[in-house]
Amino acid sequence: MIPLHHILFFSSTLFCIGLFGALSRRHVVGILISVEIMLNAANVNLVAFSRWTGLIPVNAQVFAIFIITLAAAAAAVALAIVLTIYRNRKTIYTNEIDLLKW
Amino acid sequence: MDQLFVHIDQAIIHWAQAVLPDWMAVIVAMKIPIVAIAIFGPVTMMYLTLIERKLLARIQNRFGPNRVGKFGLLQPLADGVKMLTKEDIVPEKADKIAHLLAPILIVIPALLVFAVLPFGRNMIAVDLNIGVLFFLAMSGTTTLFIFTAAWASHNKFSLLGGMRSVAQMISYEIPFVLSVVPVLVVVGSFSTVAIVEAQPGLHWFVFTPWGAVGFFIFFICAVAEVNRTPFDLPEAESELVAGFHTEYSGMKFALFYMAEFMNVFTVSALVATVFLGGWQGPILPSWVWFLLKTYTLILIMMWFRGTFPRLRADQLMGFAWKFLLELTFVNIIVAAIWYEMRSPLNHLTAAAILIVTIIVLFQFNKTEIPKKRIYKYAYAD
Amino acid sequence: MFGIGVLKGMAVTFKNFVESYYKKERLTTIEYPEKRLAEKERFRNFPFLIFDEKPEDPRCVACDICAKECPPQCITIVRAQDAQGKPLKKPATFDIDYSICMNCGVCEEVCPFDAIFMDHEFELAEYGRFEDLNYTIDRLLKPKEHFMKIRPTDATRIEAELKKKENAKKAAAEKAAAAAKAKAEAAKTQASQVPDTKPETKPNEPAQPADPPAEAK
Amino acid sequence: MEVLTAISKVGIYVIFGVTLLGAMMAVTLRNIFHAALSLALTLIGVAAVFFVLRAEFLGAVQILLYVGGIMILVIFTVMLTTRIGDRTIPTSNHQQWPVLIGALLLLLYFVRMIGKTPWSIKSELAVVSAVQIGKSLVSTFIFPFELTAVILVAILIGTVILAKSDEGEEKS
Repeated sequence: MIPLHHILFFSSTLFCIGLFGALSRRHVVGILISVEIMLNAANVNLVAFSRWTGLIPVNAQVFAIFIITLAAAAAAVALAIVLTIYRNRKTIYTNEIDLLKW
Repeated sequence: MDQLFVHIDQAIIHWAQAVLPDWMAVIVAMKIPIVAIAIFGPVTMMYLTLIERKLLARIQNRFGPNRVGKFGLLQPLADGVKMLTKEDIVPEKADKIAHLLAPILIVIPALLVFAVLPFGRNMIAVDLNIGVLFFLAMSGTTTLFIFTAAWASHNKFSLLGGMRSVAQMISYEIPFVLSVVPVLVVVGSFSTVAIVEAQPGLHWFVFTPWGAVGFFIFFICAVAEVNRTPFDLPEAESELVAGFHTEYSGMKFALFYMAEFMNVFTVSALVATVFLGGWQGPILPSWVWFLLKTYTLILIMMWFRGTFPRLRADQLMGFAWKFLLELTFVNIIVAAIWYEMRSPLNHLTAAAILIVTIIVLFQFNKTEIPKKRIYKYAYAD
Repeated sequence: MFGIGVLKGMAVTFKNFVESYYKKERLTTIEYPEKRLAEKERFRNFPFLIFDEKPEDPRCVACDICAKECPPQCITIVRAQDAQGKPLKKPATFDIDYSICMNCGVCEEVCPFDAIFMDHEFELAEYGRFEDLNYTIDRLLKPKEHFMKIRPTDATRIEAELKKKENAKKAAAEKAAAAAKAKAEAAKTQASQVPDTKPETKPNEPAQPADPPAEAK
Repeated sequence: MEVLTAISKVGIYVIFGVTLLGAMMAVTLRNIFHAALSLALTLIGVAAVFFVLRAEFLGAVQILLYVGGIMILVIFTVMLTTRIGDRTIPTSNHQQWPVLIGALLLLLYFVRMIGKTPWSIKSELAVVSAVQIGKSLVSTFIFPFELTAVILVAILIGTVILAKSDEGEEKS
């Protein structure tokens, strides 16, 4: 099987791609997509540790399941917010949503 | 006779080991189920189309395709050739990549799911220990790909069809997934082989009270998941032209068609495996039992198609959210009670609770007929 | 109870399905090329010409009435002429353009000589649209027996009329012959008393194609 | 036999490559719909990685929840918010390059840190079955489990209120 650190390299690159996306995307949904990628990177790390080093391997996988469910919840709320922004301001580009109170 | 195909499989492997270098032999050994499924899938799909057209024709007192080949047996080949030669039109403003990708992506889960079905005693391609969950996950992904097909063809009708089909598949996916839970509670494992082994001889789950209700819900949701009548709102010819695959022609449309019929086969195979005891059966060889049960379920689905009108959108949703979902929750609890109560009257209590819930749910969902209104000023007398 | 309507509907379609296998009157479709539905007698498709014995002398006498009457004007007739150019009572060419003909049956009604009738033949697909569908006389001519076969009642009626006309003509001919014979004797008796210089001319037979005695079917 | 292990090892790295490619496409593609599709590809790739790490239950749950659930939400939002004939302006804002450098530096730091730390690798690799996960979910993790349930209900209601089209208020 492949050594542990190869998977950690993979998940860290995935995380960095997500980070890059989250900070540099102009489209709000693009940011949400990148956040999802970062969460997945964390999941991969958890599963890798549960398989290689975890004392109680079950815990890591339960953490991963909690992450998935809460990521789903977070995505739902975030997309609802995006919809309301779009409905009020007719734009979903972050650089155009820069006024807090209008 | 029972282990016919297993012996064939062993024979090929022995032959491969004798002739080929050992690592090649292992690859050949791995490839046999893949080749079997790759042939079995499309062939069942082709002949399901023929059986459906013949059966619907007989219901409507007419023959059915009998021109091509002896009894119309070559009709699927003719359809295939027709689909191949048809011109493939891509709408000018369509999203080219997604338009091409959608049909391919829809066929992949339809084929992947064959790997988890137990066709007979130790005749299963891959004995995943999360068999049923893998099946449910794969059928979950088709929703997304149907929507990409709808969005990519840049056409109002297909977008409407796509929205309706996504709404329908999501609302029927929850009862679909949860109605298997009672079986998993009793069997204790996801693997399809374990589920079938837990139903020896004629002790199929469908004969237990929660099993019957579970079978009813699972089968109805399976019909809805495959977008077949009476839940075929997305492809409603009358109002939505052809739903999400309006803008597809030629081989791409054939792929949609193939995915639909393969889903019909695999979904009824899963219903047979989980509730009707897969290949368990008294005399006949195991794979004959499996095919018998699956094909009766498929024929029932086609029978539905010949009988029922299409459900309205709100009835469709109401049925899923206000009736099936509650019934599934109660079914899970009842299965747990039934499993814990070792005493023989567990069947009675389970049946009683379920019947009460069904009656209560029917009362809730009774469409309230408005009382006769009296128009004081309308009448001249 | 709940959901009984659903089961009733299923029962109906199941009955339909099962009975379509053993009840013959349920399956009414006629598989066309192999099994055919007998046409009704008065069914009329494109017209055809009748000849009694030989295709050379059809009943048609090229009187051109049907060509004039035909609403879409799709019949063209050219009268035959003998060696000296004297017109004969026979068509040299008789063309019906099937692509124009609307099979209304007017030609059949107006034909005084019962020479043209509407056929039951409808599988007339051709490759060319202009020259193939323009039927000439040789493709139009069909024996009397064909007409008897496809439209028995009309055929018998028309045969009876023809026979009656023939008998009447024959009777008239005999009466004329008898009268002529009687006049001849009378003339001879007169001649014997008073030699008459005017030569008797036997009333010649009306130039009538000798109609074979049509045997009534 | 070593040919097979080699093939399976290559297979794993192919899965890694495909997932990373999908992630990069999801982050950089101009057309947001294609970005959402490549996110689906990344999610399926991550599920494949879970299968490779012998965590089948998690892989199936990932596909069921992420691809079957969240992706539909994302695509619905994309569909509801793109106007026909929208002007597609460049996807990334002005701070693209500094962020790229920052991310690369972070990556370098991660890689160095991973390479250096002595991981206490267990002798035999653990395989977690669905039954174990189920049992621990309702035994040791019963509190977070119920808490997630409460959170999900709250979010259900919150999303409906947020996304409810407020024609009602405007008219009144």
